[in-house]
Amino acid sequence: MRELHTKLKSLFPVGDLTEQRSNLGFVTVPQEHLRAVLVHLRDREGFTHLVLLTAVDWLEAGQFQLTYLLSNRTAGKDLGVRVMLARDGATMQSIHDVWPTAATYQRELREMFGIDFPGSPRLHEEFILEGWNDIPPYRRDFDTLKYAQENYSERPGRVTHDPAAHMKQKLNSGGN
Amino acid sequence: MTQNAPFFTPDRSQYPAKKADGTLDIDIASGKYLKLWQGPNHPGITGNMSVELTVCGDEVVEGKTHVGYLHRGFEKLMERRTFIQCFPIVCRICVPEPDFNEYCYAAAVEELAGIKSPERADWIRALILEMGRINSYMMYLGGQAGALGLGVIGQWTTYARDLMLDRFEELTGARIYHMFIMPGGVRDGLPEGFDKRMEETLREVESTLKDVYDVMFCNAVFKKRTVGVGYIDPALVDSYGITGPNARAAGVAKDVRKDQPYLIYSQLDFEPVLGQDSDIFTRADVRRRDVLVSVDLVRQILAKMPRTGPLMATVPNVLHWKIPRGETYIRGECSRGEYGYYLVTDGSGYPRRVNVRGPSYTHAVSLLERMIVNLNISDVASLMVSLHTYPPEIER
Amino acid sequence: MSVRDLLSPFAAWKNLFRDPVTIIDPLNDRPGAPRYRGFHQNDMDKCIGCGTCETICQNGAIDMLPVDGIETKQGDSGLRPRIDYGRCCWCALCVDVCMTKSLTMSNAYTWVESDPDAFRFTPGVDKKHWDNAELGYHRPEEHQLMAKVRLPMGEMEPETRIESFAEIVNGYTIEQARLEADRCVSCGLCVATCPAHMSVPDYIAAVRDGDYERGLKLLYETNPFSGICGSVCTHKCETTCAARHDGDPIAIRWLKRHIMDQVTFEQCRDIVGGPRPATGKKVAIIGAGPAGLTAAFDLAKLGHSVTVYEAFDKPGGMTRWGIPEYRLPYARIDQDIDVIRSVGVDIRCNVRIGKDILLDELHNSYDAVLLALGLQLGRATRIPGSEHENVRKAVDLLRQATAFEDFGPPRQAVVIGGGNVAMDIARTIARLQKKEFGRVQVTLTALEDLAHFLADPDEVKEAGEEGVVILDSRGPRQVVIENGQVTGLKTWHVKAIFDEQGRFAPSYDETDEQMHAGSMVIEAIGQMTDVSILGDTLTEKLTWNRGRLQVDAGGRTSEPWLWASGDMVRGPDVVSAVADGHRVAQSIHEMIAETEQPK
Amino acid sequence: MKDELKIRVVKGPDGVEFEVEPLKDYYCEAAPTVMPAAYIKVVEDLFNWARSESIWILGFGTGCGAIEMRPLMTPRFDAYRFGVQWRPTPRQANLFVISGYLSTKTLKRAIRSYEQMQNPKYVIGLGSCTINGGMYWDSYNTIKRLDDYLPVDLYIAGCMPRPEALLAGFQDMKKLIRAGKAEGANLYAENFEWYKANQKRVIHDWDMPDYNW
Repeated sequence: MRELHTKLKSLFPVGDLTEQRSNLGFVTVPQEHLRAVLVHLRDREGFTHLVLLTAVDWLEAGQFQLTYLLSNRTAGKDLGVRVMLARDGATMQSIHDVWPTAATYQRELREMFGIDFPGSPRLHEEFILEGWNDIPPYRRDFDTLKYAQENYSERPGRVTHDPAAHMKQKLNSGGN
Repeated sequence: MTQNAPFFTPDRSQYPAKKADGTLDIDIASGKYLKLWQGPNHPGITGNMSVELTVCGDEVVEGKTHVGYLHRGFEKLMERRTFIQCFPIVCRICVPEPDFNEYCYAAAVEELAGIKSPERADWIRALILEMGRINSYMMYLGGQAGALGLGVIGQWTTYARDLMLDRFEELTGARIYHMFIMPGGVRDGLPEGFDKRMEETLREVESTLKDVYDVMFCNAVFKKRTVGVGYIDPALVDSYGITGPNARAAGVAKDVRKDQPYLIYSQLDFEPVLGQDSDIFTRADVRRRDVLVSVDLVRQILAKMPRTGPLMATVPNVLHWKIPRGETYIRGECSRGEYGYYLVTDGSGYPRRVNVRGPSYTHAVSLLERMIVNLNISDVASLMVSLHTYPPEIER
Repeated sequence: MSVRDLLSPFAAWKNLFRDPVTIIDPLNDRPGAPRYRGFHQNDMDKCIGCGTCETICQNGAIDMLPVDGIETKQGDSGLRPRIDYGRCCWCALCVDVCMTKSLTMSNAYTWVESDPDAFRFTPGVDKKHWDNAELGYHRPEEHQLMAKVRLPMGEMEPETRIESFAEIVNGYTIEQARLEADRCVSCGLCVATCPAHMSVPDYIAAVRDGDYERGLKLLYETNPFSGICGSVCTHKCETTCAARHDGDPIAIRWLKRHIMDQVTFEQCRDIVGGPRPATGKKVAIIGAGPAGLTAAFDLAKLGHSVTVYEAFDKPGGMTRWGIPEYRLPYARIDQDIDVIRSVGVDIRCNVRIGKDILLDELHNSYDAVLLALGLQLGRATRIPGSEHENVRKAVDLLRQATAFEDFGPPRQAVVIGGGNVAMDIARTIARLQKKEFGRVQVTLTALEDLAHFLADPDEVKEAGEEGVVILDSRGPRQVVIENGQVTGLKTWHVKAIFDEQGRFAPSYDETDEQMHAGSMVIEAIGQMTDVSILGDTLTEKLTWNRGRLQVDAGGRTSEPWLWASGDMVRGPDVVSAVADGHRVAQSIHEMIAETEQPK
Repeated sequence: MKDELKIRVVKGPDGVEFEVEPLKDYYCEAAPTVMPAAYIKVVEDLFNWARSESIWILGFGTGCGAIEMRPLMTPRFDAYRFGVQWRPTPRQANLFVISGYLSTKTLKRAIRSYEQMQNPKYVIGLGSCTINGGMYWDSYNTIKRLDDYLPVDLYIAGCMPRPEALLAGFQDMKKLIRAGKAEGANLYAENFEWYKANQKRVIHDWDMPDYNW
């Protein structure tokens, strides 16, 4: 892993390596170099399998983290390539031509996080949701419980008691 | 070769032309094309997904996969559940083989929390995963035959699967959603007399497989309908993220159990099952032989596993368990390919983000949409089943 | 394609000759497996209504509801879980975390209804056909999600600690405290048990998070004597802790102490926030013990001018004069009191009411007067020989020991009593003997048998380790005096302490008489208040109840200007005194506010 | 609106052009009506007996619970001996088993399927999810109470209910039908407006006719 990281570092301005396991590492790459890094990893380093592409919402930092997880099966190694995006108007270049499956991931990210991938096929078609009318649901600022309570009705008649408060009221009412 | 019927030459004069951006120029009003929906009303065993087919005559010119019918927003729900509260919910992501969710989630949490599950628990986990694999394949075999009108196979395999569910019930306390592998270990050890009953069940599975082989794989009709149909080019394996039996049937020996052995798989003796022809028949055959491997693995596990020792590692109080910031990816080889959990924690008592990588994600969408073109309508169901996709793991 | 491919499928026909696999009566032939996670059962006798099941349920399926016929009592909230089968997913996490193992699952799984609202039930209360099912999921013994064992508190070895009056326990380290705090399930059963209603789960959470400022703030909300309580509280809370049903109770007292160990005096002072704007009202408090000072603290925080009169030369009351230093170092008392002083409480020591200042003077110059006298006088056994000068009271000796007065520690001593004070004096004497004579010779005799000692089990254990000989079920009969010198104590074996009506009337086995040698006999059988300072007229005017001053819920006596609080009305206990101090302060403040209004 | 739902002009094989309006042309516009019982009680009882003994289930596995229906269709549990069988199309079915949670996307299809079923028709809700949201009680994409959207005759507790529990449910369903108490379809017709309003509140892109018959 370290060897690979040193090599990458000599070629691209990549960040430090987070070595999660001996065969799994994470590295942050500037947005504009992502494509080059991915193609390099795929064609020169044997990371031919795009395991997944997903996003993490760091709401407090105002950033989206995109994780491209690549796998080199023969070496038994995985490398997660992280890209940090500004959360406002998040846009990222599409890699559907590097891995055709990426188009599906990008479609999902567009729908669930609201990240735009210009040029990705069928990006704006509905994928999972239908008739969604709120902010993209996987964003941290979307409150699923609140949405559920506002849109769907619960069966009435549920009520609960806090044991501590209930005991205090039962045992110590009257101040003694 | 995508069609094996030499006497049928499709009339492609009416085929749609391609537009500049590569998409097909289909004018539905021209009357040349018909939209046909396969699903979501459970087309075979593929679950609630649907393929929107555009057909020209008998041939599919375009297929679009539609998913989301089973979307519950697991990844969102998990963000507002504590680490232990996520444990019961994950298995719901995949009904026919729920245990991989439990294992991957538990292993991811353990890794980030710096916990090591006890060895005995690892063996039991592997046992459960192999039992689940047998079940999943048994369901597949029934579905694959059923998609071609061979209903009897499903009658048999469902029975064998149900016997295995009985074993699951006595081991884990539930038939379908076992909720047995929890972060830290497993709930309990094997019940008394389990080995004996398991051996009986395995024998039943083997005898069922023998019958299935005779009636399904040595069947002129089945062969005619599947040999040479639904070919996956081995070159596509990496670019389309194909894993599991779909890749192995194409001669690519992808098997996480061998590539990156997890749990106790390095102590077991087995070889990944490979095929060459990469058509529906080969994929079915790879899965059939894979069941036999799993049957053997279950026997090996029962013979080698330690019978005493702790089953749970010491975990912090689960009510306020916090895990330091980190991210990891845990994978396992499920019956459909590589199943994985990407877990990100931020030091709080809740996961920051969970992403579930189901093998069907790539198989059912990008791969299926590519393979379905030029297929005869009657083969669509068979092809869909042969990719062995479970939609809940696509949309979660 | 071969001929085989045409013929082989006919192999299916062999099934004509197989026995059918169909289950004849699937509704009755298939009970759930012994581990099956079916419908819930709850053992009403075991359940304590702690609500941990509700906390862990990720589906929000469990409500805690009061149930007819189940009373709220100490250690049992009286609530019982009601489960909504419109939510449940049968994961059994509720069973796994059940603190008493009362919640289990049966192997029943069939429940069909037309009414969707019927799927809510309180297991154990609403009768169901699976209530008596034997099989089903019960938490396996080794499947333990909660740590059962309390983290041991580091303490000095008996051989070392007997050498001095240095504090015995070390207090938890941060790591230990976190682990211990982690065991808490935050059910809050302890809150109602604590006389001061300290917000235990919250400050334990603060320990867990390492946020000691927050913890300190929570402590000071309810208890200005947290430093003292952290060392010597009777921790009744730990007797109702949910964790004690399957393991050790949480070390609540030690965690409180841990917070106090981690903060400085300055932090405490800043948290209470200094003197408040004055209201111009004046309150006099007699006695600078926990009750008096808690009331003073509360009243001063409300802006009243508070003066505390203390007869001895240092404040602290029985916490200082009654509790030995090895249990409660004086510095800790000083710190708590200094914080109280920082809000503007004026403590005047060496002022004895009746001698240096008259109660009437206080009555005239203050808006209210509070008596917080404590229990300063030891009770006597009145057995023959007990009037001898070498038959002493434990409280007196403890006070002398605190003041470093030499009362002539005996070479051999006998202590009568089985409470904490008896332990305190026995261990104090033991230390003095060790210093003076190099060996410990203390015999302690108690009426109760060992299982029913009034003293803390830890105290009994530690006293034994330090060389105190503890004899249980011994009733004192006579102090043996030879040539004018005490030579020992004769005791009889106790058959029963209470009579059939449950009244205190010990019965003895007179044939089993023992003689315990000792040149001093110490009585530690209880204390009482020195009410002589009230004067005859006032004593006459006040209402009494069996020798105790009669007060209302707010601590007000029958005289409208006079309140009483603490041990003299509640019995000996620091945290009860603190709680009482709060109540009295509230009552006094209400009175002041009432008189204010008409103007 | 999806392309295929728009009004369009189509040229038939015979060369004649005609207009197609998919949302109208393929559906009956009449609202559902209440089906009264037979005049004579004996006849109605006979009908109910017949109905109860031929429960035909729509094989639309809407959620998790569908997996426990497969054992019922096969020899081990063999529901067929109780007069229960599965049909591939709503037009042939009279019992709709909602097997667990319904995402709004599936709810739309479920309503469509339900409305296409023949009267008298029945609905069984499986498991916690149909009763009060189940473990997806806080999900943004699943409905919480099935009875807000479809008339439910019976609920079976469990997550998911086992085949045996389902069989017990079918037996109870039969009793209900025989007793003439399974009036879900009539309830739906009577409160059609209410059901439609509920349905439309959660299905945001309503691109189908109000009654899919």
